[in-house]
Amino acid sequence: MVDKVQEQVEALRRLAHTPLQDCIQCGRCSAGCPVAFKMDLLPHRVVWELAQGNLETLLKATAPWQCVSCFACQNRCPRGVSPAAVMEALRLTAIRQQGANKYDAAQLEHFDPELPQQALVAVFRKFNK
Amino acid sequence: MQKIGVFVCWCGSNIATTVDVAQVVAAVKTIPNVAFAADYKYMCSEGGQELIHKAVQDYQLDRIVVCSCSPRMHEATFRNCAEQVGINPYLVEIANIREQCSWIIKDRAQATAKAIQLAKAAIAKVRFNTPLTPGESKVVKRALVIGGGIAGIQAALDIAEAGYKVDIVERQPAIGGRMAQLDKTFPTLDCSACILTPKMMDAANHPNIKLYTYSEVEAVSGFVGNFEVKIRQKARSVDAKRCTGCGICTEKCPSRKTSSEFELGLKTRGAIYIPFSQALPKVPVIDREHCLKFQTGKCGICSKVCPAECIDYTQQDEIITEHYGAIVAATGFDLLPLDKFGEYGYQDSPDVITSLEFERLTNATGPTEGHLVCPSTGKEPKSVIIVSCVGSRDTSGRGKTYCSKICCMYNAKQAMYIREKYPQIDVTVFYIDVRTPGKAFDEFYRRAVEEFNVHYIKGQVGKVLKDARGGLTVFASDLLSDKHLMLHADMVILATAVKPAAGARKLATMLTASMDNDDFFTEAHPKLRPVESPTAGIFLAGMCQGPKDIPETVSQAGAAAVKVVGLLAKDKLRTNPCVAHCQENICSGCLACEKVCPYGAITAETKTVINLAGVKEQRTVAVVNQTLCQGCGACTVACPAAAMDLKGFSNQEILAEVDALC
Amino acid sequence: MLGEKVTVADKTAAPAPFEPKIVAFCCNWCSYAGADGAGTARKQYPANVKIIRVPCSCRVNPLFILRAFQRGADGVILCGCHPGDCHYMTGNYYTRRRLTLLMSMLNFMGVATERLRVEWVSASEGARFAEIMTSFVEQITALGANVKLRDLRCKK
Amino acid sequence: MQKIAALMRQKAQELLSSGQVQQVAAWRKGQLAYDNAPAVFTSPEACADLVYDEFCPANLSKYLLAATKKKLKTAVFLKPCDTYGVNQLLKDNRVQREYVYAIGTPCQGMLDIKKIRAHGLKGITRITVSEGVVQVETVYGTQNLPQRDVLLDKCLQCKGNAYMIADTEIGEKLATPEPRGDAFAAVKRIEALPPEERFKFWQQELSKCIRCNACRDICPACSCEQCIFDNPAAPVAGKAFADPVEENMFHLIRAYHVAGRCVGCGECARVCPQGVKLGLLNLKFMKDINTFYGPYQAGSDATTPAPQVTFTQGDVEPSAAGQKGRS
Repeated sequence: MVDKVQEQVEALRRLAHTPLQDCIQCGRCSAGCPVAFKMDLLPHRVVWELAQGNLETLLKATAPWQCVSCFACQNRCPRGVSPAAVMEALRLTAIRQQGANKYDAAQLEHFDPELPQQALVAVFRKFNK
Repeated sequence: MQKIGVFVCWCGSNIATTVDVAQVVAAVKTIPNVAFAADYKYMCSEGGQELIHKAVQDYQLDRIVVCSCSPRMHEATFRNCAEQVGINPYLVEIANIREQCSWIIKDRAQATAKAIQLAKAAIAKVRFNTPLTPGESKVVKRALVIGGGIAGIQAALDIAEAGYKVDIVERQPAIGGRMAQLDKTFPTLDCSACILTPKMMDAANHPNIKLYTYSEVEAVSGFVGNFEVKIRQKARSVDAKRCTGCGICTEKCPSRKTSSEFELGLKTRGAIYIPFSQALPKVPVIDREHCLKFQTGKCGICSKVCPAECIDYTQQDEIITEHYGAIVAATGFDLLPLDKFGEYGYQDSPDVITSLEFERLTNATGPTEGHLVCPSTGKEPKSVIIVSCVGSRDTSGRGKTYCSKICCMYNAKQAMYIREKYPQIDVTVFYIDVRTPGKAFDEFYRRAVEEFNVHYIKGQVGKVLKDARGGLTVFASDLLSDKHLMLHADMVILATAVKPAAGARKLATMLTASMDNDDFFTEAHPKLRPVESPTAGIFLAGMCQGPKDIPETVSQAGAAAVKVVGLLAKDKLRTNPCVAHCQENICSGCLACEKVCPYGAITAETKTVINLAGVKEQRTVAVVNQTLCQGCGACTVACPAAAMDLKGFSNQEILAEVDALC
Repeated sequence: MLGEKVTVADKTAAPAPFEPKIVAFCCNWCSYAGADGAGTARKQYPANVKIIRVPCSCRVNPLFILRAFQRGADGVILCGCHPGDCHYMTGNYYTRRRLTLLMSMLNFMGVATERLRVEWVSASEGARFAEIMTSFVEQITALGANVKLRDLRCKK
Repeated sequence: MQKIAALMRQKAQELLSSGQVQQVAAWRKGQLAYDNAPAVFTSPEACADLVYDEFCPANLSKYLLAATKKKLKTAVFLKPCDTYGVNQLLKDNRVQREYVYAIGTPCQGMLDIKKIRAHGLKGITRITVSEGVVQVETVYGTQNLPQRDVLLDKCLQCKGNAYMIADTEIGEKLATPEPRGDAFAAVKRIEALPPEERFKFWQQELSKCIRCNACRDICPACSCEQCIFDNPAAPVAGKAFADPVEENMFHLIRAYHVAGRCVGCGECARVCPQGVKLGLLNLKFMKDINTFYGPYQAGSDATTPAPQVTFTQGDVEPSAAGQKGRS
C-alpha cells in the first residue's frame, strides 16, 4: 500500500517535472495568484505537499481546478519552481485515474451502434488508460 | 646523480581514507632517482617537516616531491622547509593528491592509481627543476584606497594612523558613501551621520591622507610594492583651494531640474551643487551636462556671486600618476535595478520605494526634512508594508542568488523608527525567513515585534497595484495561516538586493583581481585570507567583497589596513623568480614576445651574441627585465623558436609532466 | 604503472572498458583554484582527468597539446580565467586566439576537435569545474581512443 | 621582358659601380631556357649574366637575411609579390632596412615548365610570351600555348602589380594575371569534405614529405635563427622523418608558426620536390585569420602587428572554430 502511494507520488513528481526541493517557501506564488482567494490549497502548499509526498491532501484538493494556468506563480518564483506544473500534473493524474478501466471492450455492445466511430475512439482514449 | 625524496601525506584521514598511501610510496620507490620515499600523517606539521629534514640529511636528497594538498595551500611551507636544510626552495614540487584526488574520487583503487600518476608527474617535473633565487623589489610606502565610503575611510584612517601615506580616490564629489545616506544604524538606532561625520572629518584633516574626490582610477600597472596608478581627477569647475564652501553659488544657480544623486532622485538640485550638507570636501561641483553656461554659453551666475572668485569654467580633467605599494578596493554597493520586478509596481507608483530611498525620506537632512510622507500625496501614510528579499535569494535569473544579509536587520530598524515616531502608522513586514545572527541582532528584531508591535507575516507580496483611492492594493500570502491576503497600504518599501557598485568589474580588470560571477571581488582564501585578493598587494574592504553590514565593514577595513601596513612596513619584497628569460643565441629578435608582454618587461637590445655557429655577432635580441616580469608565459608561446622560456614552468618541465601523464 | 598490469592480465579476460587519458592544463589563478574548489566541495569527477598547473593559460603552447596527443592523450582540455579576468591582464586573450586557430586547423586536417576543449573557469566555479570535467570525460569516452594524432611508437 | 632585363642589368651595374650597394640579388641564366637560378652579383662585370624572364619565380627576399648578417648593402630585384616577403622580414627584425635597396620589378606572371611539358613538348629551346600567348620553340618546331594554362599555381593567386616596398622601380608596371576567383576556393573544397576524408587527404599529402626542408628554406616567414625543429631542447615533436604522425606534426607546427607571418607567396608549394600541397595549410590559417579577426595581409607593410600578438575583447571562442564541420 505504502509503495503504491510512493509510486503515485513519484509519478506525480515526474509529471510535474519541476525542482520541488528548490522551493524556499517564500509564498510569492500564492501572493501573486489571481485565483488564490478561491483555492483550498494555495500554490505554495501544493508544492510543499508534493515535496512531502502527502498524496491524499493533494488528490482531495480542488485548487488544481481553480488554477487558470496563467503561470504568474512560475514567473514570480525566485527559485525557478513551477507550481503551475504541479497543478497540471494533478489535473492530468485526476483525469487519468477517474475513469480507470471504467469501460472495457466487453461493454461495447451496450453502446448505441449509431455512435460515430470517432467518439468511440475518443472514449477509449480518455477512459481506458 | 639526482636524489629525489618523495613524501606522501595522509592529511589525517583526508587523503589516507581514499588513497592507499603505502601503495603510493611503494610505487614511487621503483622510479629511478627516487632515493627515499615515506608517508606521514601530516606532512605540514612539525613532525612532517622534521621527517623531510632528516631524510635529506640521511639520504643526501637534492630534490623533494611532496604528495599532499594543493600547492596553493602548502607550497610555501615545503619550500621553506627545504630551504632550512639547504635545498633550493624551487627544487620542491607538490603533487596535489587531496583537492584533485582523494576529495574528488570515492573509489580507493582509482584514487590510489591517480595519486601515483600525479606523483610520477611531479617527480618527472622536479628532475628538470633548476635552483632559482628570488630577486628583490622596493616597496613604495604609500597606499591607495579606492572608494571613500565607510570601508575606505576606515581603512585609510587605520593606515594613516600607522604612519603611512594613503590616498583615497572617490568618484563622487564627496566622501561618505552609502553610510552618509542612511538615517539610523542598527542595532543601536544611533544616527548614521553622527557617527560617520567625525570619521569623514578625521580622514579629510589627517596629515597622512590625501583625498581625490570626483576622481576615478583610470589605469593600474605595476605589481605589489610598486603599482603605478593613473587617477583622473574630473574637472569640478571650482577651484577647491580657494572655495570656502559658503554655498551661495548652489543657492543662486537658476538650473534646478536635475535630480539629486545623493537624494536618489527624491529631490532636485542645481547644476552647481554640494551633494549633501555635511559633504567633505565642502566644495561644489558643476554638473556640466545640466549647466546653462556650459550648454548655452549664457548664464555664469555662479561665477558672479562667488565671493571667493573660484568658479573656473575652463578647468580640465587632470590625470595624476602616483605610485603605491598596496591598494585597498572598497568600492561598495548599489541596489539591484527593479526593472525585472514589475509586479511590485516600483515603476508605476512613487509610493513604492526602495529601503535606501526610505532612509532619505526619514532623514532630517533629506528631501522631506525627516517627515515621513507619501511621495505621491505629501501626506503621512496610515499603513506601510515592507517586503523582504526583493531580488535576493533568486535563482531564476531575475535577481541575485545570494542573501543580501543586511535587509532583515534594516527592515526591523525601519519598521521600528516608523512605529517610534508615528505610532499611529501600521507597519507590516513580509518575510521568507528572518535572518538576524549577530550580537544583539535577534533581540533587536524581537523588539520590533514585541515592543513596537510591527506585524511580521511569513509570506510574500505577489502584486502591488495602485488603487482608486490613490493608495496601494497589496496581494500577499500568509503562509502560517495559509491565507491569501489583499491588503491596503499607503507605502510599500522594497528591501532590494544589493550588488557590487557599477564599475567594480572594470576596476577588477585593471587590478587583475579576480571576481565571482556576481562581480564581488574574490578573497585569497574564504576563511584564512578573507581581506586579501589573490592578486598580491590588493586588499578588500566592505561590500565589494560580499554583502555585509557596517560593523563587519569596519572590521574588514581595519583588517585590510593591517595587511597593508604589514606590507608597507617592509623595505623590500622578494620577487617571484619564476620569470621569463631569453636564450639569446637562438633569439631572432622578431619581438613577438615584446608585443604580448602585459608588463613591458621585454625590450629589444642590440647585443653581441655568440651565434649557433660559434661566431660573435651583433644583433637585436629580446631582453627580459626580471623585476617587471610577472611570469605569465605569454612570450614563451609567442616565440616560434622557443628561445623564450619560463623559469619554474619551462618547456622541459611542463613536457616532462605531459609525458608522465600520457 | 597500474595500467600496464591491467593490459597484461586482461589478455584472456574481457577487454577492459576504455578509460580515456585526459590532460587538463589549468591556470594557477582561476582554473587550478577552481579545481581545488571542486575538491574542497567534494564535487566528484572522473579520475581520468590529470591536471598540469601553469601560471596562465597563455603559457600553454599549442605544441604541448600536440605533444600530449602524440604521446597518447585521448583528450586535452585547457582552462583559464574568464576573458577579462586574467591575473596577468591579457594572457587568456592570446590563448583564445591561439587555440581558436589551432582548433580550426585540427578540424581542417580531419582530426576530431572534440578531443580538445577550451573552458574558462573562475576560482569560484568549483562545481562547474567538476561538471565540465565530467562531461568532457563522457565525451571522450564516447569518441573512443585517439588514433589519429597518436604516435604508436610512444605506446608504453 | 628583354627590355626589362636590359634595364635591370644597367641598374645593377650602376649601383655596383657607384658603390651604392655592395651586392645585387637577381637571377642568373641557367643551362636551359627555363632554369634560371637566383644569384648574387658583386661586380658590374658579372652582371652580364643577369637575366629576367618568365622563369624567374624565386622570391629573393630571403637573401637579405645573409646580407644583413654580413652587413652588406644589397640591391634586390623584387617582383610585386616578393615585396611582401621583404616587409615581413623587416617586421620580424630579420633584415635591417639600411642594408636593403629594394627594386620593384615588373612581372606578368611566371610560367610553370611542368605545365608546358605536360603539353607533350620536348626539346624546348626558347620560350617567349606576348599578348597572353606563350610561344614555345622546340627543336621540332614552334607551338603556341595560352599563357593562363601554363602559369605557375602561385601566379593564379596574384596579388596584383603594386610594390609594397620599393626604393626604385624598373620600367613600367605590367598587367599581372587576373587572380583566379576566390583565393580560398581550394581551402573551402577541403573544408566541405567529411572529416574522415579530410584526414585521409592530409595523410596522403603529408606522407609524401621527405623532410628536405626546402619549404622552410625558401619561406620568408621562416626566418628563425634556429628552427625549433633543429633544437634538441625545443618542446616539439615531429623532428624525425620517421612516422606519419611526425609529418603531420611537422607541417601543422610549421604552418602554425608562420600563421600571421606567411605572406602567401606560394613558394613552399612551388619548391616542394614532392608536390605536397603545402600552400593549403597556410591559406587555411589566412582564411581563418581573415574570418575571425578581420582582413590581414602579412607583409603589406613592416609595422602592423600580427593577429596573434593582438586581441579584442570580443574575439570568437575556440569552440566556434571547432564546431563547423565537426569530425
